[in-house]
Amino acid sequence: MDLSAEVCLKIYTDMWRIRLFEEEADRQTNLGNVVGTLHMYCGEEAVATGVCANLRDDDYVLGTHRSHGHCLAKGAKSDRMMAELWGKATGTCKGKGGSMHVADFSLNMLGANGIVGAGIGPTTGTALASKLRGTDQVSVCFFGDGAAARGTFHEAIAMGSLWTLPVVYVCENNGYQQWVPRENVAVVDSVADMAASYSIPGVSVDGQDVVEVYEAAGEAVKRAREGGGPTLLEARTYRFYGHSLGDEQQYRSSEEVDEWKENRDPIKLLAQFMRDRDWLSEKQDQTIQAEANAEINAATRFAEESPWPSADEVATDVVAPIQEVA
Amino acid sequence: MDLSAEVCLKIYTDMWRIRLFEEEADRQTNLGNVVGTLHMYCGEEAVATGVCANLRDDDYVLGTHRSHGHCLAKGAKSDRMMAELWGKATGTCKGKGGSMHVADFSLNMLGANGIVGAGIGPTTGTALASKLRGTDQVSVCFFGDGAAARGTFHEAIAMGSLWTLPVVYVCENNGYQQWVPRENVAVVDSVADMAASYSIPGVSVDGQDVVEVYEAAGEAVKRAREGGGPTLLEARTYRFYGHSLGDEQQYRSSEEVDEWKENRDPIKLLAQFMRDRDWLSEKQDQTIQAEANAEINAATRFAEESPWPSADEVATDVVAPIQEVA
Amino acid sequence: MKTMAFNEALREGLHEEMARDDSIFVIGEDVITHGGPYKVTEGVAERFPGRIFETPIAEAGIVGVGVGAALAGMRPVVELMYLDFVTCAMDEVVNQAAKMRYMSGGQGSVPMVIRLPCGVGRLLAAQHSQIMESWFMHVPGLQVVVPSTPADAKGLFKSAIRSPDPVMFFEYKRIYTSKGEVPDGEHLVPIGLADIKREGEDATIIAVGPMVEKSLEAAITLEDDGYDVEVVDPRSLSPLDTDTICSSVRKTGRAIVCGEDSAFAGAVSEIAAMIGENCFHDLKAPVARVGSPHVPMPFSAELVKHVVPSSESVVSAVQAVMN
Amino acid sequence: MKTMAFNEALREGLHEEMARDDSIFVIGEDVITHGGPYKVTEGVAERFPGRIFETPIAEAGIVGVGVGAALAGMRPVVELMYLDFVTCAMDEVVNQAAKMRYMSGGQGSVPMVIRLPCGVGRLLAAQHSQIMESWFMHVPGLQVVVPSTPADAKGLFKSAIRSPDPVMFFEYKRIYTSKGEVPDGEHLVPIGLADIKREGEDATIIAVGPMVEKSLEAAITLEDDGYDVEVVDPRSLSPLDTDTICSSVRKTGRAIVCGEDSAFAGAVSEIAAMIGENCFHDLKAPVARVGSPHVPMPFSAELVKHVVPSSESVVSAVQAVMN
Ligand SMILES: Cc1ncc(C[n+]2csc(CCOP(=O)(O)OP(=O)(O)O)c2C)c(N)n1
Ligand SMILES: Cc1ncc(C[n+]2csc(CCOP(=O)(O)OP(=O)(O)O)c2C)c(N)n1
Ligand SMILES: [Mg+2]
Ligand SMILES: [Mg+2]
Repeated sequence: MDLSAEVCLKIYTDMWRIRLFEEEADRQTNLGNVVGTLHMYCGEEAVATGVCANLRDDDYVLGTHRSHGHCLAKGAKSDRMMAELWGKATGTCKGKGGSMHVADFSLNMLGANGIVGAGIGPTTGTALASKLRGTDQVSVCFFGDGAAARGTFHEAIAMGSLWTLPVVYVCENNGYQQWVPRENVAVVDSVADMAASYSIPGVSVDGQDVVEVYEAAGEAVKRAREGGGPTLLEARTYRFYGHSLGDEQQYRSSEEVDEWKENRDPIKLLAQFMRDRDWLSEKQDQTIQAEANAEINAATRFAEESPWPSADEVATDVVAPIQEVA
Repeated sequence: MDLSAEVCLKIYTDMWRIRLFEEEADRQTNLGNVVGTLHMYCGEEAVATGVCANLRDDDYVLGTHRSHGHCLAKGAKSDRMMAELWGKATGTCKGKGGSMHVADFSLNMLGANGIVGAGIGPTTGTALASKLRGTDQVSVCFFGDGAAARGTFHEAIAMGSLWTLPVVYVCENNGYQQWVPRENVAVVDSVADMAASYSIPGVSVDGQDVVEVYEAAGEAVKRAREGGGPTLLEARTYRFYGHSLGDEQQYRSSEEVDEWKENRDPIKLLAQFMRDRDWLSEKQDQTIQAEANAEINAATRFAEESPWPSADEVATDVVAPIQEVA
Repeated sequence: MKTMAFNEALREGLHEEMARDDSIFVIGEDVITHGGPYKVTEGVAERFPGRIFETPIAEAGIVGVGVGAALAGMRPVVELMYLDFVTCAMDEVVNQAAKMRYMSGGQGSVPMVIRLPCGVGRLLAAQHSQIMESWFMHVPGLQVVVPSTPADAKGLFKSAIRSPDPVMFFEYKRIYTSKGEVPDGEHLVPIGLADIKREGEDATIIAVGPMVEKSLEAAITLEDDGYDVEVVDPRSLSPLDTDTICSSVRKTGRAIVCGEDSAFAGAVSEIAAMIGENCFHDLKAPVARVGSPHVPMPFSAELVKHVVPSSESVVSAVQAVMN
Repeated sequence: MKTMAFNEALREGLHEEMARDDSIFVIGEDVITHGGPYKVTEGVAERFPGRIFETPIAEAGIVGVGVGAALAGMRPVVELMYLDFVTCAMDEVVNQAAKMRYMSGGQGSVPMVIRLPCGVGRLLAAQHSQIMESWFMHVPGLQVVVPSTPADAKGLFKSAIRSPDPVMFFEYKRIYTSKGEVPDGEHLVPIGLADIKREGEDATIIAVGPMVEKSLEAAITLEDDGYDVEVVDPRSLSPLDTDTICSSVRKTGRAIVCGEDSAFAGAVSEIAAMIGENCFHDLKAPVARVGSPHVPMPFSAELVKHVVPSSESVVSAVQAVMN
């Protein structure tokens, strides 16, 4: 799985799209346009992009409460996502889901999830579906280090292994479980080490280095697609913002945050990697950023101009409109 | 933890009490006196007795659906247990619990449990209580190999490890999860191997050999009592009867069962061990069995002669009679 | 018409549907060996190899896998060995299966049936005898189906499997072996349609699950008092066929709502409240509820008999309402 | 009397009880950092070191540990960050905590409080806005407590901590910061006693949680119509103070039961059914229910406003009942 210049550029572009999307969403929150809460993915972009660059459109992805990045990397449109964050009728979920439920089923991105660890079982289920249908689709589940403590992790990964399902379990270990450093609540440092309990490979990579992520994910996706079963892939990463909006971050120093932003920003690291290989000119870089910026501005305009959902939408989509019994 | 002749005799006696208690309960079921179902412990006696011989009266024990042995080994009285199985007012639980809920709180045997894996969290909790109170009580949780698949196993053992609690997690791996051989539903052979995920020692012993069980449990109990934290102790064992009453056992051959009964019966093995050391004369052996037999017969008489619970017992013990608020 | 047992009717329905639709599969604990705990999944492994999965003890995982497979277009039939164990998978049922269509703005759906063997059977005490229909009624996005006869069991099960949304399918363990006639050929009963199991003029008994049979017995006893009672079986509790229920109550002027589950905040409470709201001016007596007292299920047979409502409890409740 | 916010009242109650009784401890996610998500556990780590545990994300484990500690004589105060996550620990709540006393024939008991921040607050959609009081009402062995004012919050919380049996303690997130007077000194409110928040003659509003405040507002509006309504706050839903509720309804002849949760099979249904049963001959109009429609909580503010019942919904319901 060597990373080509072309894939690098695609990943680099997506990283900027994610970064700018979120910064804009944050700004719109301060303006009172985006409501609820945001779990910012900034700083972790290498994970979503590095993994998803290995996926086909028909592969399944399930996310977490922190899934803007997973959606965009899977190909979701930023305008409809932004509209979702505003609660508009044109949102990916018609404004019924919001940030914690963004989804694009047309891309088999089956959604963010507000319940920590709740995607692991369902992703095992999409993988089972592919196996039953005899397709070679791969399923990918993203989840945090905190989620690895949940029983769902234990129950579902064992089933993925038992039935040799085409699934990659991707743990985004950002060192924090909400407001608590991982070492205060966890008894093993590396989540990948737990793979042994399920007789599957466990791999840990530097989640700031998209090259590492891409290559490890490539192996895991290949293995899954070829019938070799699941992999538990841990990416060590870091979030640049608080856990969710309004987090005062008493639990970590601003020095720590600054250090990561300065020296471990996945976008900077990839830019450097590409420049070292002459894969990214100054000009290209500017164009990529300008285009991403334009896309996100357009997304905000789209959201702003979109209509609110009508009152009768409250009661639709609860169950199918007509019970097609026969 | 060397096993003395004295402890051996106590264990041997308890094994017979368990074996005969259950055979009698089975007989009473066929007579229609014991109703509901029984999960027979016969064949696994070395585990309960070997572990409990290391415990003090004030140590906590929590069990499973298959807990006659755990109760008796912790010191519960067979007559009140038998009365419970009949549903009599004199039962350990006044006839409200039955076989799956036998308990003797006066001995800190906090009960069998009808939900697989449900005792692991609560046992971690009793251990937390001891730690908070500063006592040196140890807590022991018994559970089956099937239970190790449940999320509660993963969630609770991690907490036991995190807070270095005085608890021993004892997995009775009898090779079957109800009607399914372990290899059909599990992805690791030894449950003890999963201990690494929780940074605690994992130990696997021959559960038919009470000497091995006793010594390994002794180590684990000592470690817990001295503040060293939890151990995951797996005992490889076998049940001689079906999963519960009425099990046709299509899933295993009678040869397999006979082989275990013949050559791997923990009672026979301990008898041999003691005889080899001249710790058990023929006479002693007969006396022990005769006394156990007499005890169990008396238990049945006690159950038979005991009154039924009165109708008003239906509504007591739901909550405390008087809400002592102030 | 063939006469068959409740569990046989379910099995026949399952086999028919699996033959018709490749996307249906079975998942649960011990569903292959011995034909499954209730013999409902018997023969599936042989006839539809690779479409039945025997799992570890991991209810959250099982239902979670079902949710994902359903989102990906399959139709899982999930067996939980006892209703009581759904407590180990409530997030999957309530926050995932039930809400997926809504949260995704209609993009996704979860066509999954969860089979829930429930109620008192052999005496197994508090953790193996629960019912809890009202929990799931209270969750928007779920359908709650409770057949009382082999014919309804088959017809509703087939409809449940074909439903585009999750169905909580209640199977009272005690009636698995009870027999009844089942129509030949394709037999479907729509979800959301109550059934009048007996017509009558003087009072309406709304009876859930095994209370239907007991109410029909009670109806015969009550003939001696000169009372002619109607027995309505809602068959599905969500959606609830309020029209059929209310029409009957408007006709008779009296309602007795009967379920085996504990009445307090139970299914019978919703039905009673709904009748009170809609039929106030037609009611000649308070709407009565018959159910279990608010206690866990005890073990002793001597205690159980005071908990589970009987045909006699229905008779007394009707008599009270008639006076 | 001091004026304080709802969450401050809870905090004060917690501190007082922890100072009084060594066996009390706190366990939950993020309960130390930032003073806990709702600042209710603020200061506990400093004042009572070693008696507060910040846990992994493992609700089943957390409640399970609470059950065991309680069985061993401690008094755990468990915080679940959102009510919605109790779905991850239902076996522990329902099959363990609630039934332990009964199954053991009275040998064991589980003096544990589970704090359940619930309802819509910031807009967080379907998985972070649920209420589900009726689930727990339906489970024998559990007490269900729902304070609506800071004073009740403190008094009921202290009683809950002292209770020998498990308490499901509902805290509506939206009223954490609402202020009210709290009596000085030891202030205990017994579980199981309703409170008449306003006296009136023409109709009885039975209002749960934040609907109390909205009903009091509605009562003022209704004065313009010449209606003098009584507002009864049950404060605990299990046990339910049927006496106070029924006396009021017998006096006024009209009942409107209001809750924020979805009405279908909700807490309001039990109360309505109970009133219908007990007050039939005094009722001048059907018992009305006010609650959410049977839909998951949407995200968009534009949709949410059509879901959560308002003071105006109460006014309309009362007017309908008066006509
Ligand atoms: C079952 C459950 N428990 C608790 C929460 C509250 N919660 C939301 S995110 C979060 C922390 C998650 O940590 P981690 O899995 O490491 O993901 P991260 O936020 O670091 O990306 C918590 C506790 C939840 N949403 N679901
Ligand atoms: C949560 C839960 N799921 C399923 C069951 C049904 N059940 C009872 S015992 C059992 C098998 C348990 O296997 P194991 O843990 O190995 O214990 P063993 O019976 O072999 O002693 C099952 C599936 C249950 N009681 N609880
Ligand atoms: Mg994290
Ligand atoms: Mg086993």
